[in-house]
Amino acid sequence: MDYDVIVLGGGPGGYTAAIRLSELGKKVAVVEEDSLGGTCLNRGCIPTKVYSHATELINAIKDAKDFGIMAQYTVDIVKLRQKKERVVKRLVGGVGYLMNLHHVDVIKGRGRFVDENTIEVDKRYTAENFIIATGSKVFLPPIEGINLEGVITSDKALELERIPEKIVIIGAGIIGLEFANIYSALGSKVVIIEMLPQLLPMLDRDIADTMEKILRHKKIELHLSSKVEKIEEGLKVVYTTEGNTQVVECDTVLVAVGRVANVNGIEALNLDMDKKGIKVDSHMKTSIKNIYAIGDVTGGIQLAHVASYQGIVAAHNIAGEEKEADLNAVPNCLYTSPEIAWVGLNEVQAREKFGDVKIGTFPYTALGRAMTMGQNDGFVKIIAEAKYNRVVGMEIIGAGATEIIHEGVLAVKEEFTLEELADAIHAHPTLSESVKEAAEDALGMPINKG
Amino acid sequence: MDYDVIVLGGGPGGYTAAIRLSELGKKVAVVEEDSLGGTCLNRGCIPTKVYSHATELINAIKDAKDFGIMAQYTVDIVKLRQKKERVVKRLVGGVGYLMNLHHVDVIKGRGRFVDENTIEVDKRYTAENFIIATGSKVFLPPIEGINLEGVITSDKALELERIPEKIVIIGAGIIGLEFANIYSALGSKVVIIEMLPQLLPMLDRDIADTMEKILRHKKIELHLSSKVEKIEEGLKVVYTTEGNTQVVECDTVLVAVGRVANVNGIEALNLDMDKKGIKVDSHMKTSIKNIYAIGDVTGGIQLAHVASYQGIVAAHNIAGEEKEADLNAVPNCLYTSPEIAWVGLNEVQAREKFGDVKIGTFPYTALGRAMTMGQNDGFVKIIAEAKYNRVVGMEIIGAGATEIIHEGVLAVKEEFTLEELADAIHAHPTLSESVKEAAEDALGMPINKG
Amino acid sequence: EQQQTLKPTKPRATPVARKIAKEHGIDLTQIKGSGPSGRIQRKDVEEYLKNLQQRKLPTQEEP
Ligand SMILES: Cc1cc2nc3c(=O)[nH]c(=O)nc-3n(C[C@H](O)[C@H](O)[C@H](O)COP(=O)(O)OP(=O)(O)OC[C@H]3O[C@@H](n4cnc5c(N)ncnc54)[C@H](O)[C@@H]3O)c2cc1C
Ligand SMILES: Cc1cc2nc3c(=O)[nH]c(=O)nc-3n(C[C@H](O)[C@H](O)[C@H](O)COP(=O)(O)OP(=O)(O)OC[C@H]3O[C@@H](n4cnc5c(N)ncnc54)[C@H](O)[C@@H]3O)c2cc1C
Repeated sequence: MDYDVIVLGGGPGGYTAAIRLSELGKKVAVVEEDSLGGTCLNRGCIPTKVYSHATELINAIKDAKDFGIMAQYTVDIVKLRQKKERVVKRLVGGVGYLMNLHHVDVIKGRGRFVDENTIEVDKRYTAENFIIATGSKVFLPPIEGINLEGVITSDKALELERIPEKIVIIGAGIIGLEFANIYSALGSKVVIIEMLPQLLPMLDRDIADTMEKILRHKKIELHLSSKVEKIEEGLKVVYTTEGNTQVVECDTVLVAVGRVANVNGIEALNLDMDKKGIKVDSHMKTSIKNIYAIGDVTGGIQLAHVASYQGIVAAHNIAGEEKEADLNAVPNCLYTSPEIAWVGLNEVQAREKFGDVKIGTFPYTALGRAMTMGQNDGFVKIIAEAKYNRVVGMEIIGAGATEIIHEGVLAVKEEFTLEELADAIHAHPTLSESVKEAAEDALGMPINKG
Repeated sequence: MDYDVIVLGGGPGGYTAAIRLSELGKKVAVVEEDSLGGTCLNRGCIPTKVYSHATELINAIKDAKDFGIMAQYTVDIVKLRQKKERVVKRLVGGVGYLMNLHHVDVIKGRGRFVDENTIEVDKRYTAENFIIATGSKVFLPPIEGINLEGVITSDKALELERIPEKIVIIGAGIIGLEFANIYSALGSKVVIIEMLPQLLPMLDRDIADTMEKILRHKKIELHLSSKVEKIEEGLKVVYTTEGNTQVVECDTVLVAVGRVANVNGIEALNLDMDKKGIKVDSHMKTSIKNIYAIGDVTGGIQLAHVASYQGIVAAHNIAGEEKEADLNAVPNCLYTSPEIAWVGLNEVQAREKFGDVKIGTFPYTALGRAMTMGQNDGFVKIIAEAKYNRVVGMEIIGAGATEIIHEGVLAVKEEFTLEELADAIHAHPTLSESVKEAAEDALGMPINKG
Repeated sequence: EQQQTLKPTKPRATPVARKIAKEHGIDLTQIKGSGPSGRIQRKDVEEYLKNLQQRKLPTQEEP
């Protein structure tokens, strides 16, 4: 055998698994046909966040007036794209450096399984075990006009060569909303068309409603319960809301209705699959003993940190340990202004599961740190089962949400009760204090909440 | 008796205790001679953070160029001060509202104990129990020239009517460094004179060194191991460094060498005291059975969140519960650019206590989220004892430090091992990921660290 | 007893595991933890409880 383990795909799932396997003493190779870092570094998490940070800067400049800081600005979209490219290049280079450091061979090219122990790239390589980490790709719905010029996906949207005058975004998922936020801050008129009747249906109504209000305040047009029928040259997007057909004209259409598992190169294996992707158990094992699959290609939660966590789990199992993936405390983040983040169960799910629940909230309008930042929009919500006060979920909309959610992650993972969060001394003034205050609220003993 | 409990002082310690006591069914009054919210809301935490947020905005505007956002700005110092005043007014009003909501009587005026059950303000009031929460005040060292015009303390510095051309800050503690950061961003030439040989001696050398480098990069002059001898009209500050006497000219001197317990009104009680303030036990009890003391007046850790935590502890004890103050996991924050935060033991202290320790670090230069924000300065450091890998401390210098330190708070408080932090799924891309990466590093299994 | 001189340090358990154990008067040293570095989790206590109840079912008294 050439290797102990070959990893197919060098995204966050694949490269993380490879590093850990090497640390566990395995001889490892990664097969990657494109750029290391996968969707995440090249076309996903990282480039979008450079743009969303730019929108934060623009918002900061606008809000600075309130602090006596009078500022004028212009945006050079080419320079912004170049910044994105510098960041991506540096991080991709970093992954290459790590592969070297850990003696992981990087085999360039498209991999295709020959049998359970052999993969073909430029030539054939054999290995004891395999990890399939081929990720996902944009889903293009079968809509008339989807291939017209000016109709783009997130890949193209990140190239951003000019700021659209008016953009229609199809799909109000995480990616759709992040781009809506970015384009709107850059000055585009944004229209969102979403099939579902609620924004962010995985969240409780109160969070979704707050986000809707914020979108409308930004003059982002939002059409829920609406289905795009076709896109006509021009561009004209034809959509139907409760039987009414309407048309909206624009210069750009961004299709953001989801991503599908990138299942390729495994035809020879005859793996168990379902509609979403490759089937795996909690050890990340596929239906073939020596073959594991992780990340987006399994059709599970499509997040980079889930992919890398699953990579770690697979690595330890391949090394002979027993490690089960525990996905009860996965943080989800939305990098809009303000941010949204959540973990665990929402209120509705918790009520279904436990019957009796305790809910605590705390608004940013009562939060000293938020006040000093001029960031008054938002609140923290904690969900606990009522018998032991065990924290089972947390939802946050507001500045800093994507960071402070990690208290929720630790609380859900380590089975905290509300008392532990309420009792933990939180620094003043911080946004994190809202977590403590919400816990005190859930216990019926709020301090700074009116 | 007029009340179950009277609280002397309406700062964060006092007002928090009063709210909790009311929630526990007690009839409560707060005596406050000045403005509710105490030092914290009126002259401390909150106003300083409005200014430091303004410096963040200024830094953001400067750094925006890198993101293709070209901005010009001017600072209107009067408008900035007005912003500060609006925020303070709103939060102080909020405390008044909470007092009302919880039926806490606010007695305006200076209180003075008559005996163990009686306090005199406008008239005499009696109560079963008392909590002394009179806080602290600026310490003015006996230096010649300390009363000259242009020599100010933090109280005055927050009024900020013009931006000093050149300011000498005496004392590189938390308050001194925060103001150095603020004035420097506003355009003052800043000189810091500090008696001790190390900046922030409660932190490990590596953090302090990083901060020193950042200060020098900002062209802030730093004189360590230096003693101010006198201040002469002009203004000229005369100081000695290792036997060498030097003079620095400036238009403003900020004295920030510490604060002392504000012990007043308790003469009649004959309480046990030490040099630092009123002596208390872990239940916040003084030497007199029915009298408790909390916050800065006890001469302990001078932080608002310690004061309010101690207020909660005192309240529960007065209500007949048994609650001990646990100060093992107190977060400390420094709101400079970048921020610094720490909790628990540093490396040196941990080595002393446990002999064998495990240290993990992770640099912001390898952190995707930091990259997307253009915030490459800083690192996270985790300290664990080596036998059980129990996390005993965390130090962070870098963007977002004051928020992400709360993972350290929960870890130290709830006795996490490194494994628990490493195993918790952290959202990508976030600054909080650095906590997980540092934990993996301490375990000898780093992922994204080169 | 030998146990007393070699008294083990307080076993590591999650807050909820501790709470449930306390409510049912269970000695945590009797339970093997399945969490990271052997931390006792809620499900470990619940399983222990279930086994205990199955064994004692006929004469079970309320704690
Ligand atoms: C616009 C956008 C924004 C996003 N933002 C976030 C975010 O903020 N946070 C977050 O957690 N997630 C985000 N995601 C999702 C995240 O990018 C994915 O969940 C993550 O990249 C999945 O990792 P993976 O390792 O499973 O696959 P991928 O990252 O997709 O990597 C798969 C790799 O395999 C390679 N490959 C595939 N087939 C073969 C083959 N046969 N031979 C050789 N190589 C092959 C591909 O070239 C690719 O490099 C975002 C996604 C998008 C599109
Ligand atoms: C510039 C500066 C910045 C700071 N920044 C921070 C920070 O970011 N984070 C942090 O945690 N801490 C910070 N602190 C420290 C923080 O302000 C104090 O630790 C905190 O306010 C202590 O709370 P306390 O309730 O004990 O007392 P105080 O807040 O001092 O309140 C005491 C109150 O008692 C009143 N009083 C006193 N004597 C009497 C009497 N006899 N009768 C009636 N009323 C009386 C006073 O008027 C005052 O309102 C800062 C302090 C300063 C000076």
